[in-house]
Amino acid sequence: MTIVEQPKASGTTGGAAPRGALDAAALRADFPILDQEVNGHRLVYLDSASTSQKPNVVIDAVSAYYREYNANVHRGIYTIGEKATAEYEGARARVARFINAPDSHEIVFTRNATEAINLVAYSWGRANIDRGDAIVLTEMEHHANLVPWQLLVQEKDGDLEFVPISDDGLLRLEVFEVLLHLKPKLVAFTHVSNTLGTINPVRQIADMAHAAGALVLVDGAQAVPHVPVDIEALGVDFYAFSGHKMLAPMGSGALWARRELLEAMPPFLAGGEMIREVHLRRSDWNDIPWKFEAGTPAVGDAIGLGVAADYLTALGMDAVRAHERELVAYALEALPRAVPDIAVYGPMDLDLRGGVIPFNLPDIHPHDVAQILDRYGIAVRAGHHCTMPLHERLDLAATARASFSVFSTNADIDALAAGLVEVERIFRG
Amino acid sequence: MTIVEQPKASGTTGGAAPRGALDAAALRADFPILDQEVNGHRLVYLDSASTSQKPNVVIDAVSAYYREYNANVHRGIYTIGEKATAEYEGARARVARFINAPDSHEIVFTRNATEAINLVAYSWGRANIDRGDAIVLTEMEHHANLVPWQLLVQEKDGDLEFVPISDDGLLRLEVFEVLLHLKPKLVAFTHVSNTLGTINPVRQIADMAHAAGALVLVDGAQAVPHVPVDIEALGVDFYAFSGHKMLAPMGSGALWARRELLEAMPPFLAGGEMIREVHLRRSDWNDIPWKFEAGTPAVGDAIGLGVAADYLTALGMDAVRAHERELVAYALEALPRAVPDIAVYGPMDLDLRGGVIPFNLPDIHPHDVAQILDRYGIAVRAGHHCTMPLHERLDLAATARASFSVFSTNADIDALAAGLVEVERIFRG
Amino acid sequence: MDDLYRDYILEHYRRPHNFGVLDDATTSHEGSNPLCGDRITMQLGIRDGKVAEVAFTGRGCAISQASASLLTDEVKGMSVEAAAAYRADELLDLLGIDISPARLKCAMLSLETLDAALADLDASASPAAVAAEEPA
Amino acid sequence: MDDLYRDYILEHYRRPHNFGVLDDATTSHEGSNPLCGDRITMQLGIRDGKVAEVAFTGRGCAISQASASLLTDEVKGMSVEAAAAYRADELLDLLGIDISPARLKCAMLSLETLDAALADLDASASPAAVAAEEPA
Ligand SMILES: Cc1ncc(COP(=O)(O)O)c(C=O)c1O
Ligand SMILES: Cc1ncc(COP(=O)(O)O)c(C=O)c1O
Repeated sequence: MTIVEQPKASGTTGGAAPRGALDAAALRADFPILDQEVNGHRLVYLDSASTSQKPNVVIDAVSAYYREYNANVHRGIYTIGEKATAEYEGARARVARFINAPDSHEIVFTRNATEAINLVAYSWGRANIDRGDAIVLTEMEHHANLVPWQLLVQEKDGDLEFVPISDDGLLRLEVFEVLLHLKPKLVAFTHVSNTLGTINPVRQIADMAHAAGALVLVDGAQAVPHVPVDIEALGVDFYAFSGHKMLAPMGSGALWARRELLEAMPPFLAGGEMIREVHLRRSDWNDIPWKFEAGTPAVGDAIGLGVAADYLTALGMDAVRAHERELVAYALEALPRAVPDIAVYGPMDLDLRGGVIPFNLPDIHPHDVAQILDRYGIAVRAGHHCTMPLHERLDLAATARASFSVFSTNADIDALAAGLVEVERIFRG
Repeated sequence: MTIVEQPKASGTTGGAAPRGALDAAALRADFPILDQEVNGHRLVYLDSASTSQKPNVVIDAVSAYYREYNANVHRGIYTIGEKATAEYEGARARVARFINAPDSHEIVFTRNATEAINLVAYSWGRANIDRGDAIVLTEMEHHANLVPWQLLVQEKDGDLEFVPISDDGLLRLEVFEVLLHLKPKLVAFTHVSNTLGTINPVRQIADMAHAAGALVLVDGAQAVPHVPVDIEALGVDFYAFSGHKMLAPMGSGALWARRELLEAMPPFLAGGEMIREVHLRRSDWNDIPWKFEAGTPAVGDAIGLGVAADYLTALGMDAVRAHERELVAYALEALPRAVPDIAVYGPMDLDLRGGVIPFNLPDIHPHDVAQILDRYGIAVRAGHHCTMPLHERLDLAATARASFSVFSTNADIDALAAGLVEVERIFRG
Repeated sequence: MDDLYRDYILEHYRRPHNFGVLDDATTSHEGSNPLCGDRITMQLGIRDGKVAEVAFTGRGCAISQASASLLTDEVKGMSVEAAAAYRADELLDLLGIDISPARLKCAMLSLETLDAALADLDASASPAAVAAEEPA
Repeated sequence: MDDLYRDYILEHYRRPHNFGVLDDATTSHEGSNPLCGDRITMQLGIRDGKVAEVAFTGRGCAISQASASLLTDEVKGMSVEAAAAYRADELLDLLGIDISPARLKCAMLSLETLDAALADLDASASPAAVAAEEPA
């Protein structure tokens, strides 16, 4: 792991570089995948919002688990089983520390953010949402924080309402204020938009929701890898996120929820580990968090998540955020300079925007943009990014999206800019 | 991978060694974890029924994915994304081939067998089980194939019935016959018992259930790693299993179900990937199997599962079965010779028993047995093995259990026998 | 390296053939590929058991647009049966480029929409009636 | 290498102290550790605010049985308050062996059951009544 403890002297970090600013170019050595050529060009990976790349420490932690102490957890009274359990529960503690959760037993390991949100929808939702009850979402939600609530209100005959967005992708809180008169049971929204990059004012929204008597669920999938997340400071009730977007293995993710809520919630998935006692026709449940972890967990992936959390902590999430903010600033300048007709969406205020640049070139479909960029080893995403209603709202069929991570550099953006020039050359012929 | 293509000449394989019998001792080189000392003794891993160890090819396939082509699947129009998608879908095809499923789209990737069974209970179950409807299970089910059905019948006011077992751990099919007069909607049972090793006559039970109009779900968690499984020949409707018990990574597992069933079933987890179109208040679903794979899947783990399936296929599941049968035969002789007061449970007919040896030493708690064995590097499991009702039925507080895999050898059993002698020496003191 | 963007593909994308709306379509269908936001509406004018007229509208990537342009050229004048029997591999040959799995849906959207439009036709007319319409 | 199975632990396991049933228990509780199938019933005879009599029955591993044997010896004669305040680390010291996390539940079952029995006592008597019973 490579961390430059001193602020960089050069201009690229801007005047007020935070202590311990990232040296992303040096960090790249930690990510073996980046050391390859794709179609004769170095890989320029700009799809971290979809899934991030993994550093050696994470990859190696997973293989070390399989090579040295692979065993089921919470069961074996033997050396490698005890070690596996200690590392698995240790990972839970690391993840709790990473988001400043007061109690590691409030962390439930899941496959991803999607499963974490479904867990709440099935367990809390089916026990608490009745006919006519409202749930307030926003127009910018990822399908993962939309479709589970659609299923729930369909089953319960409840009501979904949506906080609209402004044209530059900010939540219209004055409308939210009005929606709160419906006395919703739950307000669920994304911390950072995966499509527009918008960083929502979580604390403010949570306070408004709580004042109206609602619980608050936040989809943190795009926040934990990119901005400092402090659960205590956010003041929310449920917080869901994916590991694989924060440098951890695929198959890792977590739900944080307040202890009282988790304790009161009925189980979701049922089977081994989540029980205390089983009889043929009735069972009692285990303590939290295990009550929500039925069956053999993805032990290696969870251990990798713990290592990724420590890796990010060592980098410093303030430094990560500052780094990505600079990348966005650089991209917002460099891309229009290269292709002046580019349309970039989302908030233009750098304080309100994470490391996500959605864009279109006029009359060129994003699929074609992505496909041609691939010729130059550049990986961007094209499509609706699992936010179809947001695309409908913005009247866009699809967008291309470049997104950043700790290992992204201005050189990546330069490559993208050059690639887009090529796209235009080919299409404008 | 090491496969001896010719039957061994020596006596250890018995007279009628199958073609291509396993050379387990040679195979051990494929499993790096086995090459270590625990408490000064070589690791003797006898807890494969809990989770198996993983061969190098599987561990390396997972790290290669992260080092070379980690990307989200079904989304990226770029080289590593297309490779990730091809390998992920390729793994599905490998798994389908492994169990002789007619159509790889009938394989849904899950975290484990538990999630696969819950998927059926939530999706098929909630749509099809109504008040008073019966589901027939057996007394030997793992909690994973019991508790989900308890939750379902509690919600729907349905009825659970249980096929009892004989004292030697066989299903009492004459009682099953009578239970079928209840016209159950579903009969769900384990292919191989994780506690007793009993191999149930799946085809016969399935035919009886179908004749009575029931669908059939089989929990194959203990079958796929140990006996040849041919979905077409079994004639069942749902088949659930875990990858991590069949040499694959933790976090991998699968549900197989008949296409028509999967197509008719409503979705379970909701979010990205499982949708075709999303609007604010309604959505359409993707084709199977993706309809049931919401969110970012555990891509690396699934790829590892495909590799493990191929590894087992190369060994030959007939050879694996023959090998484990010999181990059981050896253990059933060697253990009582070493500790004559040992009680071993389960069927004594080798044809009806997989590689699982549950046992007790009189007046010594299995926890103490396991703890002392660990001094000698021997890993066995002690407890109720997630089959509390079965333990109640057999009037056992707990059992110790030794279980085998492809890499288990007679030498492991000799070590266990010697260890048990030590346990007795310490306790009988 | 892909060579998807050959000149004739781009040419079909920029100036697609048969792009427009029929006044008196016998059958029409809107197909979509939600993953990329592509949408195509395919309209057919059937006369004497033949695809007398065909037109499409919609938005999409170069591959899907070029594919619709080429496909509509191809099926114009075909018998309904021949059009319905038109195969994916024929369309791929027609496109003449290597389509990666990720883009296959783009390339196939026009054919799927055509098939759906023809299926609508079957559903509205009884098979006998369709047969009677056809020349012997 | 563990040294859980020291002679005195095995001795307590083989011949546990205070193993049996009280005829006139003031409070009793059954605790269980379902993971290993251990069960302990702890009975207390409280007189003058003191644990005058204590007995347990049940089945379990050597650790849980030895722990119950040692603990019951220890709390006999203690005031109810002192018994309720008895801490896990004191019990671990008493056991005098290194307990791995996996076995902690075994070691603690007796103490948890004792605590539950004492809590039942609290619940049945009002705090005032309990206080009144106690010598000043
Ligand atoms: C028969 C049986 N079914 C189901 C399971 C549950 O498997 P998993 O924990 O991988 O979901 C097991 C594993 O212990 C098992 O042995
Ligand atoms: C904002 C947001 N929420 C939820 C998700 C779903 O994450 P996963 O696929 O890991 O469940 C994503 C990932 O695309 C996301 O960006």
